[in-house]
Amino acid sequence: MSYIQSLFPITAKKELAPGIFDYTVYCPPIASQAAAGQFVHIRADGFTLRRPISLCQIDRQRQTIRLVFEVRGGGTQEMSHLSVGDSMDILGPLGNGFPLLSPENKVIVVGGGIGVPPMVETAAHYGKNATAIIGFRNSQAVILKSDFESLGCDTRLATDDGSAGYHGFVSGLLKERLEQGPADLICACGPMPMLKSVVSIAQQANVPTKVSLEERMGCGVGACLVCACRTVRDGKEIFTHVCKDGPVFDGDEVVF
Amino acid sequence: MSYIQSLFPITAKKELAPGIFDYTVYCPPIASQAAAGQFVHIRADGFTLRRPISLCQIDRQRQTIRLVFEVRGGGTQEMSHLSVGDSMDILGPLGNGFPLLSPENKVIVVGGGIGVPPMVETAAHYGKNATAIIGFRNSQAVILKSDFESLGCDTRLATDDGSAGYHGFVSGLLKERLEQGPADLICACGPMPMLKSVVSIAQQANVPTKVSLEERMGCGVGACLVCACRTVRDGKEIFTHVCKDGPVFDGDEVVF
Amino acid sequence: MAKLGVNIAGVSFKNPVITASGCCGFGREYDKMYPMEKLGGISLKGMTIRERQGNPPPRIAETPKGMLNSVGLQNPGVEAFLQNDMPFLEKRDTVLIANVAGSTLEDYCAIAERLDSSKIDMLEVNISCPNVKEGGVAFGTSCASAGNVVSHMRRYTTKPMMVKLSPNVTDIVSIAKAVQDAGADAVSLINTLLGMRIDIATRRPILHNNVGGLSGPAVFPVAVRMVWQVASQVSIPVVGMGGIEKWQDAVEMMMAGARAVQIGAALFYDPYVPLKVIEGIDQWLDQQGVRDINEIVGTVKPW
Amino acid sequence: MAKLGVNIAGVSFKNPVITASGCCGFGREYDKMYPMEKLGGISLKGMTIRERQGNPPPRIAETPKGMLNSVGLQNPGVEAFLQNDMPFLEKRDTVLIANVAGSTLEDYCAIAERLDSSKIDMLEVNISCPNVKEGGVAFGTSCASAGNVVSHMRRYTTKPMMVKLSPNVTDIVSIAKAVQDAGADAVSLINTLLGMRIDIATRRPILHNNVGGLSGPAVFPVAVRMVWQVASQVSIPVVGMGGIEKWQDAVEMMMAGARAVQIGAALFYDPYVPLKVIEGIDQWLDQQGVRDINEIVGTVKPW
Ligand SMILES: Cc1cc2nc3c(=O)[nH]c(=O)nc-3n(C[C@H](O)[C@H](O)[C@H](O)COP(=O)(O)OP(=O)(O)OC[C@H]3O[C@@H](n4cnc5c(N)ncnc54)[C@H](O)[C@@H]3O)c2cc1C
Ligand SMILES: Cc1cc2nc3c(=O)[nH]c(=O)nc-3n(C[C@H](O)[C@H](O)[C@H](O)COP(=O)(O)OP(=O)(O)OC[C@H]3O[C@@H](n4cnc5c(N)ncnc54)[C@H](O)[C@@H]3O)c2cc1C
Ligand SMILES: Cc1cc2nc3c(=O)[nH]c(=O)nc-3n(C[C@H](O)[C@H](O)[C@H](O)COP(=O)(O)O)c2cc1C
Ligand SMILES: Cc1cc2nc3c(=O)[nH]c(=O)nc-3n(C[C@H](O)[C@H](O)[C@H](O)COP(=O)(O)O)c2cc1C
Ligand code: FES
Ligand code: FES
Repeated sequence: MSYIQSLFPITAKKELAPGIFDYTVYCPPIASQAAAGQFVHIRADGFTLRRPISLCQIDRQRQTIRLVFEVRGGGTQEMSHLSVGDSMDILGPLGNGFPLLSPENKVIVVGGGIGVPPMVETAAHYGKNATAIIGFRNSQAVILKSDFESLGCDTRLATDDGSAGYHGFVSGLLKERLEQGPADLICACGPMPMLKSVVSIAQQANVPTKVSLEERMGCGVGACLVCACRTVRDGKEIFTHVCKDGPVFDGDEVVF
Repeated sequence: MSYIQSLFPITAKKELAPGIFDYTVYCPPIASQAAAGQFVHIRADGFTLRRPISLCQIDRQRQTIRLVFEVRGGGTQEMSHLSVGDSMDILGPLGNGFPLLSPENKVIVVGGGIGVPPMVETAAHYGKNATAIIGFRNSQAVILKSDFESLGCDTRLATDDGSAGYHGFVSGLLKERLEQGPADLICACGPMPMLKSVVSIAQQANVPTKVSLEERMGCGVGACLVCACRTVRDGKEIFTHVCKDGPVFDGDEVVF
Repeated sequence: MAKLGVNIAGVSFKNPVITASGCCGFGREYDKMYPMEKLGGISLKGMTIRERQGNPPPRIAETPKGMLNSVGLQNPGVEAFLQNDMPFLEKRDTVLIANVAGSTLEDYCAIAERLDSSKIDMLEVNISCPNVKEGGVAFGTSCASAGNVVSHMRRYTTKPMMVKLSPNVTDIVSIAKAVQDAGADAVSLINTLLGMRIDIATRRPILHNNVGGLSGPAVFPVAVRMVWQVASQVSIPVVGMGGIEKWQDAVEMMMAGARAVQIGAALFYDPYVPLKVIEGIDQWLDQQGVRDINEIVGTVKPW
Repeated sequence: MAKLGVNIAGVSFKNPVITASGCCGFGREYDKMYPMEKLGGISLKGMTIRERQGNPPPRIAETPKGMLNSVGLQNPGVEAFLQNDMPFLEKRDTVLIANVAGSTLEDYCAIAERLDSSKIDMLEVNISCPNVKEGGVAFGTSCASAGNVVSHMRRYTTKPMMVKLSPNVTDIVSIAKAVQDAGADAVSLINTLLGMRIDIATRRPILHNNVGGLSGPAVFPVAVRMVWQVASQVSIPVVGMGGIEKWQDAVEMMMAGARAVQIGAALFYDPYVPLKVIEGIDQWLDQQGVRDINEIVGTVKPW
């Protein structure tokens, strides 16, 4: 595999919820190579460091990638000013994605907040065999629900304040789902406390987990070693690197 | 007098010659206060320091100012990317302009290269009583000639290579003009060697001169003291400041 | 409305925002844009006992998110200042800080003495100017000479003395401690970092002085680090500066341990930065429910 | 086509562009974007005698036109390096520079000895890492200890030794002279400037190590100044780095006195910077009619 870095044109832009943007970028070399759970590193005008954003969907036919991100600080703010026709400076595809079992496996994808977008491409692989458990702060923050539904996933929504769907966290819905039947794999992305509870629930149910982590990044390719994350390998606690060894890790190896 | 700093909309843009841009900016507070020979300080996106640009013309009726500048480095390059409708971040009006005698005086304005634009507003004041001597590298670089002509000035063109007008420097044309008749004042802007020869020719002919100087600037208002220029005042050589004491100085006081 | 007033070495500032020495002259210029009364204080251009012409131009060069200057303490001398500029300044209701520089110990003492009867509120002892051949930073790079300047000046002035430190040193904390021990009432930091730019077309340094002082946003992280190190090791108040361009930077500097901040280079691209910083801090304090700006000073929680 | 080759301490580089230590790992990653053979050389990640895990995250923070890092020399140790990475590197036709760090004098000597029989072309002695508690910059801030490291290592290695200097000192020239006198074959500078950022929302330093090393365009003028000062005072070759992001910067650094340059932080936003710099220099030399890059080294004409 090789990395691509170049300017690619934006072909569509939407605001999914206040401050959450959905871009489609025409990007043949990345669309053809990339896999679910990988990410790209985006240069925002005026900023020194690139911003890592997960691939939300990969359309090999149209040779596009879809990126959904939330405005958090200056860099994502700047990125949100880009319009259809502008170019995005993208480095990718980066990291190791979610493993894709054969599509007839029963897989649960769990996403929390802005951790939901990276789960779409994985859910797409399993279609109706996937359960998509997605959680948000409140009904206004809900995004991508219809995307999972139209992929045929068994889609279950939770909100922290109960203003839409299940009142509570995704962990509640995950327990419910595991009580209803077996699963071959759980793939998750979201805040650390959420991932921690997902892994612990899965461990109790004896289901393997894959979780996608975040850390501040420099190079994005494994060369600078800044994106350290505490993991256990061969019984030893070591710093592996989110950009190269992840962003997707075995739930069991992450030190939460 | 007070300084204005704000964003003002660009109402017209032209490229006068390769790399030389002509902007009209709607800027009522500056248009109403400013005088010939003053300058404004412009912020170019991504640069720490503002760029000083002279007022080429001031239209009190339309409340606009005209700025003509050449792309020299990164800052002017960035400024040249602005289009009609965009805003320019302008601080001004700054400095002391050319003294304006009553319009029936015989005044010679001398401009060399990108030193020509600042002379337009002064020439306008004297109209047909002004002789405009303007010099350029070659015929391709000639700008604003018709502007002086339509103001009614006796307009005389020189080019270094003789590809248009007089073959030689403006100093040749100035000597010629002074031989033809008296003058009450000479106002000049251009490279230092040109100004030096203008002042020395004028001194021989006993005509007072006013010259507009350039120096690298910080604040533009006289607060940081970086824009020093060597001048003689009361017989003593001191560093005065281009932004506050100038940009227009008595030819006699400048140490060339 | 939170309380914005701070007290440094017995001097009350209405708010913690001061314009930095050398960047706002003797106050006249920016007073044309907004009344100086809005500022917590103004640190005046570095002053010497006699008039100085400074270095030949060019005296400024642009750098990525910063600038170099090599003004070299051009100023009219303390007498001319008192005669021509002090009357204007006295009428302004803001803290007046005289930035004092010298080539010799005697110079420093003589200016201190001369200003003692003036309405200057505070002295900022500049032992960190990188742009003069004699004195300046030479006094500021060893603990002994830095302390020496302060203890000598102490005998000639009753005004609070704030010592301005150079970042061009291996150990800024030990210099801060030395001036504290010698009687300094406060320290301000950082002065500029020594830098250089070359025009590759002419192969000449852009600055006629070859080297100059780096300031502006580029130096901000270095300034925050030094303020944090110094503030946690001295008991006198610290005034922080270096690269502040927005209210968030001022808050960051204050959390690092600065009781007030100074703003320099940012004035050149936006003269209104000091007012925007004051307003931004004010709103942020209200939004955070903090009643008094002093409550945030030094509150950073190191790991 | 001008000659781009340079020679440093007996080692031939096909061009003067080297990727900086810690910014390109052991070469594998950027080799996926372009062949390492295109580079003049590669300075490998700082290596210690035993494996090091480095500091806890976050290890990086953004700053205006720069960045802070606090990696803390995470590396597999010299043995693992020789076993796992050296075979890959040996096949690359570019100069291999091992960046050597230690907590004790013995560490430095042990690594030098272990590498002496390897195909490493050159050692870069890192006495300037600001991110480790023991050793690192502690060796690099006094002339005596800096010289001491070099003279001891000299006994254990036949490889050319380039000493990497810290900018966090009052007088970098005296340190450069001390390592020259102790037997260094070249010096490289600058390592990172110590800096800090604070997250005002959480009131915590962004870096878990509280402070970290500043690099990127922001530091460029400081680097140029130091290279100029050092190059004019030592007789051994100087390799310049700090903030280079375009070919003009590399030319400027070389005019200041650097015989070659290293590029670090710029890789993170544009991995192709080294190639663009090589190409840009090449074209510029042709356009200037300069036949050999060595002719521009140190050609700045001070005022
Ligand atoms: C592998 C990976 C995939 C990601 N995918 C997505 C996605 O699909 N959609 C989305 O909205 N966000 C995603 N993020 C988070 C996103 O990268 C940050 O929100 C973004 O970098 C913030 O930049 P900023 O300039 O807005 O914020 P600032 O806080 O101003 O950024 C300052 C610095 O901190 C870094 N930073 C801040 N927050 C984070 C964070 N959570 N993770 C990593 N770096 C951070 C920035 O990159 C920058 O270097 C992902 C992060 C990682 C590591
Ligand atoms: C009072 C005054 C009036 C001017 N009026 C005009 C005008 O009407 N039209 C026009 O084309 N040019 C004018 N100039 C020159 C213009 O300011 C410079 O060409 C411009 O600043 C160059 O910026 P840059 O980013 O393109 O070049 P760079 O070389 O990249 O600039 C680097 C730095 O040097 C400064 N600098 C470079 N050259 C000059 C210069 N000649 N004078 C002052 N600073 C300089 C820049 O402002 C900047 O701070 C004037 C200069 C002064 C002082
Ligand atoms: C043009 C200029 C002139 C300066 N003159 C002085 C001076 O006379 N005395 C002094 O102590 N500091 C002087 N400084 C340093 C500033 O006061 C301040 O310490 C430094 O610029 C860092 O702050 P900043 O990044 O906000 O500019 C000067 C700075 C600049 C840019
Ligand atoms: C992430 C990172 C890691 C670094 N690790 C090392 C190191 O291991 N050894 C070393 O000598 N310098 C290290 N450095 C310093 C660089 O080699 C270089 O001296 C510095 O970054 C300045 O160059 P730049 O501005 O081009 O980045 C590191 C720098 C960065 C940004
Ligand atoms: S970001 Fe550089 S190693 Fe991960
Ligand atoms: S530019 Fe500041 S005094 Fe002239």
